[in-house]
Amino acid sequence: MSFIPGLGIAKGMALTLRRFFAPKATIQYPETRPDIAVRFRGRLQLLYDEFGNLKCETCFQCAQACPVECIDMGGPDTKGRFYTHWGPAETYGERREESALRRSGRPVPDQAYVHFEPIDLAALEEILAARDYDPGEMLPILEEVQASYGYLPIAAIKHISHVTGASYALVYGTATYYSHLSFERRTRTVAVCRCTSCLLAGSGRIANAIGEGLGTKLGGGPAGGVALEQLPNHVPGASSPLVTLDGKPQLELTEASAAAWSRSLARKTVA
Amino acid sequence: MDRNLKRRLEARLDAQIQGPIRQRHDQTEIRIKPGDAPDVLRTVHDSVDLRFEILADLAGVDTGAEMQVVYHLWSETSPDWLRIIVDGISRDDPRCPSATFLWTGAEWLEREAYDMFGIIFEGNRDLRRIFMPPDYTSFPLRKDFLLPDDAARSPGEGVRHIERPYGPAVVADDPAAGVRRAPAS
Amino acid sequence: MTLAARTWGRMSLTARLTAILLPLAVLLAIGTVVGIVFILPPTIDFLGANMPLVRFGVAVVGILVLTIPTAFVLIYLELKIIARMNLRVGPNRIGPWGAAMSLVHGFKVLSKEDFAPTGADITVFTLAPVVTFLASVMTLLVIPFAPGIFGQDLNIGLLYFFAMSGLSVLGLLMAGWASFNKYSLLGGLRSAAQIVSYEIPLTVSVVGVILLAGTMSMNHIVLSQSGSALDWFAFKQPLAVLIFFIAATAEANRTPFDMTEADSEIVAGFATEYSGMRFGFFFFAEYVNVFIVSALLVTIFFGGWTAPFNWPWPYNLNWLDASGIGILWIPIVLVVLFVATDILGAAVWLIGGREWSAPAAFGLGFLIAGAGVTAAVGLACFIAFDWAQGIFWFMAKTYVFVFTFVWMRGTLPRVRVDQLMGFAWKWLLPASLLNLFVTAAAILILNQPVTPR
Amino acid sequence: MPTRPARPTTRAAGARPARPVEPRPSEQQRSEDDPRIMLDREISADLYEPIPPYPTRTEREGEFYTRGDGEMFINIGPHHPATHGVLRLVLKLSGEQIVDVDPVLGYLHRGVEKICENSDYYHVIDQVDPLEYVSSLFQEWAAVLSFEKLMDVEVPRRAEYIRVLSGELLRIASHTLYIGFLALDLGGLTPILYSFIERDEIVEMLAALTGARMLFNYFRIGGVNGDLNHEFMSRLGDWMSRAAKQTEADAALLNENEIFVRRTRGVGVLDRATALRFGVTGGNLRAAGVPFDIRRAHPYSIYPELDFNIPTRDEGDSLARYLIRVDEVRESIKIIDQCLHNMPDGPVMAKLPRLLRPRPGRAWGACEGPRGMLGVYTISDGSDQPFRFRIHDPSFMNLETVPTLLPGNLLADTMTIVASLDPVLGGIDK
Repeated sequence: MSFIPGLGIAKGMALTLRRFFAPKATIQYPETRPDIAVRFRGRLQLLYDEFGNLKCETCFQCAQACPVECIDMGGPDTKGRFYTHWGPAETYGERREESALRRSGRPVPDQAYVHFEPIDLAALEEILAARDYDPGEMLPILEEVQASYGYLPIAAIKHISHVTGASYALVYGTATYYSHLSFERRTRTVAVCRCTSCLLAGSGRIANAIGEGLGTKLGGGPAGGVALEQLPNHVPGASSPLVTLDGKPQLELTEASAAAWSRSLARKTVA
Repeated sequence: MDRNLKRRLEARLDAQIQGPIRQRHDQTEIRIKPGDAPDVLRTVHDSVDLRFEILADLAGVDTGAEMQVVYHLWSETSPDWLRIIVDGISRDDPRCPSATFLWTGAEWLEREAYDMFGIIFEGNRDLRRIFMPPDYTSFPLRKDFLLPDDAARSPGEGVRHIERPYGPAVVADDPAAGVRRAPAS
Repeated sequence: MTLAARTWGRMSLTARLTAILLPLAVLLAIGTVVGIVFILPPTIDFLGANMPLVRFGVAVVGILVLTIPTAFVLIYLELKIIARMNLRVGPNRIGPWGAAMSLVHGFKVLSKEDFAPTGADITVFTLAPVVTFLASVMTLLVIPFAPGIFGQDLNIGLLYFFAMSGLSVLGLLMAGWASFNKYSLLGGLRSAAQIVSYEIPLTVSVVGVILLAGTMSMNHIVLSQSGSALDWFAFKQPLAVLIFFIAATAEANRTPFDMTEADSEIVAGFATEYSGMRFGFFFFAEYVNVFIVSALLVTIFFGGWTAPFNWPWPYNLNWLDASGIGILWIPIVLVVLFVATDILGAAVWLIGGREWSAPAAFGLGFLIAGAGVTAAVGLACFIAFDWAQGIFWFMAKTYVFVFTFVWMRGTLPRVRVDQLMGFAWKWLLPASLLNLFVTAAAILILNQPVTPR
Repeated sequence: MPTRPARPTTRAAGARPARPVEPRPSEQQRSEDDPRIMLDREISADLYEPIPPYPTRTEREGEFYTRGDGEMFINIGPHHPATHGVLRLVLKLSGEQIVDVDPVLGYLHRGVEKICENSDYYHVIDQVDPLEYVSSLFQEWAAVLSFEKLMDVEVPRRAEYIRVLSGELLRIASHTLYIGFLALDLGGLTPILYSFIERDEIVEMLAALTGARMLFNYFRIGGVNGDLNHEFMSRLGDWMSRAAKQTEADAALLNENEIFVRRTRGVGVLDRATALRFGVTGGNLRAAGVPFDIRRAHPYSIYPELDFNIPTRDEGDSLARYLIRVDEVRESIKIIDQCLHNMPDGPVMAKLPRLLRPRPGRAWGACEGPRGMLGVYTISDGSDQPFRFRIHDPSFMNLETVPTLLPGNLLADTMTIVASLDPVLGGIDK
């Protein structure tokens, strides 16, 4: 405070008077746009490449990284196979409270629209119970699911994510990463060679035996997970009669053991 | 890591310290029983070679099995933060002596710890809810409090009995210290 | 009855209108004739018999009308000046440079819901803004805007002024009490304490001028400082000017003395519970007060409507004189305006080509011509008539002080209540008394003739 | 009118006060805020008195809600022009003089600690971001410090320099804002806008660096999110060229202003002993004469290498707190200058696993924010989420002194004192 009373006030008045004529700091918004920093990440948007294709590959990395889980990826995934839930911005609230529920470690009813057929979750439930619903053991869980269902149903993956608390993105990423986990239902084919030598060696009777073991007949559609068909040409160097399972010749198969073998095969491959 | 501080602490309050004095990075950590808290705090605050004058933080912790009250102190005599963990407070009726006789500022911190964990600080004369509404009946930061619908309608089961209005304060035997014991109700 | 109803139902719209309007027209005609024949002459005689009444009526109406544009202009000035001092642009969307902003504010205030809080004393609550507004408007009556242009030339003008401006505190107090709100109550009481205690230095600081001028009539005070700027009382009474300025700031509840609506402490003070046009009245009153206070400052200390230096004009342009062809100037001006409009409009229309529609072109022409003619007439009046010059100088000086008030508001923080009162009683009052004594002593010593005019 | 609960007195605190009597059945149908009810009753003084609808629970509360002669309650906030954020102060006034204060918090409580305990270590950083929304980098900094101690991460020097650089920039922004708001609460319209011009430039250049203007989410465990870029450096350069002069000019509006000085000098004096007992930190403590600044008292990051001094004042009044801020702005400008001059080269992030599972342990990290010591106490149980995440906010402790500072002052000084203590409600109500 200055010693001359009123000097400070006078200085202030002088300052404001100078500022009165100074250039103004206002930006007339609609006319002049402020320059946005390059690194500014105020707006979430999907980028397009120079050909106009969407750069997003639905890899779920962003959905996985979003702390408040407001990002929700959608559309057919990279390999064009499954139509995952595509959430518009309005589903923010829904997804938010779903994530909150999930964090609280409770099962969440999924409001997302599903494009996959439901499965019965009994087997899955007992697998998970055995693994104690631990997201840390995601890979073993998925392998067992694959073993029991023959493939990984999307319904199972969604159920796993909701129950274990691992985000769907995480489970999906794990499932797509490992090559031995597959989303398609695997159908096995038993092929019987009908070349002359094999016919002479009695492949016809073997074919009948396998057919009634599998509950189908040569050329008939797949029964259960197995299809019985004719081998187009003999595998060189293989003995007769020749029967292949998924292209691998079953050399030890004889006319007697065919029925039992095919029955066990039918039992192993569950639809 | 301040070895010297460790020695001084052992010299001063060897009796009260439970277990070893842990030191990691720039923190020195001692564990004490709830009953010893006032004496330990006053010793640490007053004695000449450790003048921990600044109460950096007072936090409640619910380990799931029991409650803890954690003090972080700063002193110009040591490059370390001193962490005093008051250990072994029961979860059903958590009680711990207040630190307001040394640091008046601990009052709100204790109110917060009470609000979040239900720890009753005996001797805090204003132990109210501070963040949650006064008619709220459960303690959000406890481990048995799950998001989010508990937050919406607060279930009071198991914790409601801690909420009870203030009773008359009995002035302690040592009025200079101003320590007070809470009602024996 | 049914017959009438059926006929009415059968009549067409025009027929119905005629049926309604025709009797009215007849009645009007009869009434007009009767009025002209029997009522008008005695009225004219009566009014002619006592002109002061007419003058007073005209003055009151004129002042009531004057307050509205004054308040609007002041609101706009405040928005704009403070904005510029804040390095902002201020209102710039509505009207040229946002000039219509205060109009829009007015409409907003008019269109807002007008309610009274539960538990409020409704009658007092409703009366309070009226009292405040009238108190400030009535003070305008004695202010001379120019030679011959004033409401009343009271020989106790100053006294009347202080009495009236003292009334405004009553309104604020009523508002604060009736709102049934603690903030309002605090605001009202603050304003009461503040205004009452600042009345005293305000009044005492003027007494010196009264001694010098030897009168309390505003006109004579102005006349007694006519001549050049050196004759202004501001130079004979510098201390009084300072005291008066500060006290007047407090009187008008302006920053740094705006205790009554200290928005950061008591939300809006006495106006917390007010909304709609009641609120509008309060703020009309506040801004009119600013104008009045500056006007009074100019009138008392800065020579009112007199020019700051020896002014060669008015020339006696006798061809402008009403005794000459003066009255003919009105049709002449109109004709000139009409012709100029046509010529300019045609020019714009021809030059502009297609994109100017005829109405737009002639509208533009009318604007240009109107501006030109107005400027010419104004210049002529300014040269010719002393009242035009008076108004010019008066407004110029007044708005300088209005700017100063707004400037202070843009710069200074608010003082505290106790500091405010302490300043009034410990500094301003003694200083004004000192000023009074010194003035009186000087008059005695130099035995300057005190001539009551 | 229905009988109100009997107002408990200090002595009667022992006996539990009587519960409110049930309203008459005729009134039970109507809601309490039905104006007709208020018109039915005769308007009495305690109609709008903030008597709590529950029996008072503590001795202090009982004292507070007991009125003497000529005292009245007035309620400031949670929506009031001058309470920063949603602070609510229930004042007990006699005339304009304050007799007692009861601050009511929690209007902004979001349970951030709980959210953090349920989100993994990477996500915690931007969960704590909106706590101190005026200077959110420091809250991140505290969290990151404690995490790095928890998992023994070595931060690259360049990252440290960038942290200090951006942090000090934000400190300047926060202090200028503080100056503006103090003036605004004293009734000055202009300084707040000058402050916002300053802050906007800084925040824009931080947006060029971090990608956001307010909630930066920039610091990472073991480094920062992105390296310095040209846009930021150019903005910073031409701001630094005029920063000192600009801040001086803006401060000249207040520093010598008689009205401002008279309103702040000697108001709300917080002496050394009281400040220490209240655990006040930051500028408010330094204004009371204790040179306690974490940057020097418990050095972290690269502050030991930098040359700056801790401004301290002995008179602990509002003016001192204001002047401390003004001085700290100068110091911060010095620090930024040094950072720019010896900024090392190298990486800005340490190598870290994708999924952080620190070994079980406890860590306390504290840094010096614009308002004082921001602390974070983390307990890890070996999972990828903190077991306990405790946030210590300086504004909380600073605000706690208000009930001590206010009584005896005038109503107008409420704003002076609260504004000079500089609370940020986002940090107070976690």
